[in-house]
Amino acid sequence: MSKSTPFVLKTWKEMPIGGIISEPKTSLYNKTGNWRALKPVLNKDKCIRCLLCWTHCPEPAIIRLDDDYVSIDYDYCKGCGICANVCPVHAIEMVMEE
Amino acid sequence: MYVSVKATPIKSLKELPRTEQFAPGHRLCAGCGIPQVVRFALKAVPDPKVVVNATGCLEVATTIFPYTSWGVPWVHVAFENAAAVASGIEAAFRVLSKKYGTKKPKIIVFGGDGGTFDIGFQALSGALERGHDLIYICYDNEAYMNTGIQRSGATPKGASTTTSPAGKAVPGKMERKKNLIEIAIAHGIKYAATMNPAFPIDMYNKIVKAANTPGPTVLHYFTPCPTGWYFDPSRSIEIARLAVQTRIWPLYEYEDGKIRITVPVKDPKPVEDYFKLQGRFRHLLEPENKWLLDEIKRDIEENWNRLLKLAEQK
Amino acid sequence: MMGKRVGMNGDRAVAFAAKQAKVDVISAYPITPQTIIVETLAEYVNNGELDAAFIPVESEHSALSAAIGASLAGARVFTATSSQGLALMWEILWIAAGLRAPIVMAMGNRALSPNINIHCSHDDAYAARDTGWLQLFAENVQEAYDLTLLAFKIAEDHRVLLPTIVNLDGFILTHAAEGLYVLDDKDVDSFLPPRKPVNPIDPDNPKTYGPLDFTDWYMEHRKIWYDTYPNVPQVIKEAFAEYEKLTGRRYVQIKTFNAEDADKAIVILGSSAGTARYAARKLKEKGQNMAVISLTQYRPFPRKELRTILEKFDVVAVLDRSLSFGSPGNQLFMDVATSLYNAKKKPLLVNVVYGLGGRDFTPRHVEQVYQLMEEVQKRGEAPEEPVWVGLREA
Amino acid sequence: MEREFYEVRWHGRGGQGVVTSSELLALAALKEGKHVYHAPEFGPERRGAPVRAYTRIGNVPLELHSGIYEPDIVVVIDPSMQNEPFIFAGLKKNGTLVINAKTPSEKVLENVKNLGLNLWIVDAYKIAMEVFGRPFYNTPMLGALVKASNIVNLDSVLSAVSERFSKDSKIAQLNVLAIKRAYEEVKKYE
Repeated sequence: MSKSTPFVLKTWKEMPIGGIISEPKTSLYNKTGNWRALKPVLNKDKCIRCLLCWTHCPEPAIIRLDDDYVSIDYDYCKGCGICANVCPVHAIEMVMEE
Repeated sequence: MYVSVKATPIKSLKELPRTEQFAPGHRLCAGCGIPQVVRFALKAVPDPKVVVNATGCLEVATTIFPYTSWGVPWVHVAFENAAAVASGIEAAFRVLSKKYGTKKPKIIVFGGDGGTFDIGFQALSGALERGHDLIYICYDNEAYMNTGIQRSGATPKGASTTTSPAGKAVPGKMERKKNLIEIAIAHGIKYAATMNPAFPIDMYNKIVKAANTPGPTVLHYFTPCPTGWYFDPSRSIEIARLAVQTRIWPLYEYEDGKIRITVPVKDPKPVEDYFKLQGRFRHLLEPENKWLLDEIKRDIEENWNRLLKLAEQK
Repeated sequence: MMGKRVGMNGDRAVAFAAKQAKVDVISAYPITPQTIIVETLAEYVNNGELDAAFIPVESEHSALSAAIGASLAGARVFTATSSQGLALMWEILWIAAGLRAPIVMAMGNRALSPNINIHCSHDDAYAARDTGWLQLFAENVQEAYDLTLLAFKIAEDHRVLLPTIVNLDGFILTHAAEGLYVLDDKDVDSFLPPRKPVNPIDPDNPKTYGPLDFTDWYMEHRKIWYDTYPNVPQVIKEAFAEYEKLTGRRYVQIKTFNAEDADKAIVILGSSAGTARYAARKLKEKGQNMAVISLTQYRPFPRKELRTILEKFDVVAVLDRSLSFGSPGNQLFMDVATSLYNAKKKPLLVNVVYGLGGRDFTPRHVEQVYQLMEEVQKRGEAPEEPVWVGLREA
Repeated sequence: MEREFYEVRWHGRGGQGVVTSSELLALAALKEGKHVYHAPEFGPERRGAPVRAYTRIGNVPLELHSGIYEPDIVVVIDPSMQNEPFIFAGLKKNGTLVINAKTPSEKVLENVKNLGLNLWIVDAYKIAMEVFGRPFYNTPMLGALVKASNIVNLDSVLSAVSERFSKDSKIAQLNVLAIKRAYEEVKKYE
């Protein structure tokens, strides 16, 4: 999901008119993972694939995998803790960011 | 004739489409409730679609040049006119599809409570009256959060905001919240509903119904706001759920001329459970404000009973 | 090729032009003296003579908002307003221009409140002067028609892509019937083929329109936008030339009358230019020479061209049908003065206020302005404050 | 040398078709290749209030866009207005006054004498009641004006009127009839 190469801003002479952003989803260049103070850690063994964490993630930084397990995209996770809170089986734990 | 691809309801979260047309990397607060309705709307409403956004949290945080979170055409013009801008886009595509065979997209409008209840109210009313084919989604975080938590016409009674601060003489906002859905229904629209992120399937299927309804529809979404309501961001969904369980935020829909409560609440939880988690309401639990708390409780009961009556009408 | 001669008032002529331009979307709110335009267009649409969406919005603010939405979607869009309506749109005017939505708007020029007045002033045109809209001024009904067609041509040109206002004086032109030549539909079709939008809303190619700029990009966006305006006159000239070929009617950015012979000139906008020329001809019969300079192209302001024309005069009277309270001069005066500031030789400049709120502007007033210029010429000094003509005195 | 233009001022009351008459006159002149400027005077437009309209008809393109203050011709559509001082205001010496009346009032005759006016009288009320069954004076007064002034040809007026009312041929026919009758019946006051 993430875009790894840094977003190179054009000079004003090459910018599109009308102030538009002509590419979709360029926010992927904007890694909000560095906002995080607490980090969700997933214990896959406990996961029951209910998808509640994926459903409620505001970024979304929870990635739904093909088998309906999930993984956390730390590039974007702001560490809000919703996922840990909604998880019915406590498979996600919030820990201090190192 | 309006909708070429039907939106499909779901029974479980497993059926939620995987596609994400809303990208991370936006600058909404950690724990913000807004993205869920955005993600759901983009999943539920089939392509082609266009999003129109009023000025507000969602707009400023998701489209900071040159970063956009949007994977669909997204248009922002100003604060009070999202419904009017959407009207123009809808009308244009109606003509262009007739003249040149251009595909006619469904229009989704997102406005906050400020952009919907207050400054954008006239434009919304006009668009509903004219019958444009659009889904209007109000994400209601119950105050002007984008400018720093000022009261709106959607701020509930008792809430403390920066322009209705809980003081000794006046303990917060003294006025009740406008009833957006009933106002919307009064325009003669075909579908309207309230939504809450803690009830995702209910919410998704309401967006599906709106998508499959020709003409204007209005969806009123409860958006927990950790910043403006003063609570721990991890508790967003918990608080949202409590709003329903206390009957503060009834989940219902208006369809075929009838109101139906979609999530019945037989034994409501005490409103204190909801209030005590949020800084904006904490003063209501002080002894000197008991009169206000009692009044709010009466209001909630009155609203609920009124809704029950409306729902009983056949 | 002149087209058919018909009699119409200014509003109907504008509506007829918009119909011939095959606009896709009309989004407008009625306001006197523009109302006949939207009524006529609504009639065209409801009678099946025009295949367009007519959005009967609930305010001018929404009129322009919907027009922007429609324009971004790629439609050819028309709206119309006056005075208070323009004032209500004001916030959105900037956005229409900045988002590069080539909307055409007819403006039946009307005075702003208070006191409420439905007649002609140029308050509304001036109120839009900084917003990035191009502005053309019609002198008569024929011009109102022609300039409406030309406005689409200019606005939608890919070198321009800016919304354009066609000004026509309230009542004096909006409600006055004159003879005019209208083109055959097929000639309009060849002059104005369907719009080819740049970056229209396209679900297959999603773009973000109207994002937020922080301090890091706002200035650059303004620069791109600002730099468009020097290119506009060339497009206007080309459009005028093509139109002349088609119709035989010649348009220029700045109209000059008697400029060769005179050492005094008045600069004026709108229908009063004709009245001024009529009066100048009468004065000339008496041996009193005065040039009349009127602007068809008001925004972008033809600074250089005007300077070249005005440099040679001893005295220039700039006539404003509006007031800019507390300013160094009224609106057109400030434009003209600025244009002349770096001229090698400068005429003495007099600001004249006339015709506010529909106060009739007659040849007698023009004579008064001429006499004023003579006095200024003799004195070698211009009055500090604007001079009012047509005011009730004692 | 032929005059650049002629100016007509119309008086009547709101709802009497004052503006329509002026516009029809302009359209008729246009048919003859002339240049025209027709402008209604707009005050608070209320049924019954005195209103006026201006028609300027030119042999050359008209650039003058001001109102009309010294008309060559004044037409008073409303029969109750012949004593109003404003109908004489600015009317040129030896100009033409066309009124809707059975007989001219003292006041009218006094002005006719002082200004050396050509006065034309027609009982448009009678014509209107007989033709339309209702007091529609404006088109008959247009017919009277044509006879009194020769400013345009009757045929041009009839053609302009037929076009204007083409949606309802019955109305068009009645208006043509009323105009013709007024054209025949209007008399110069000697």
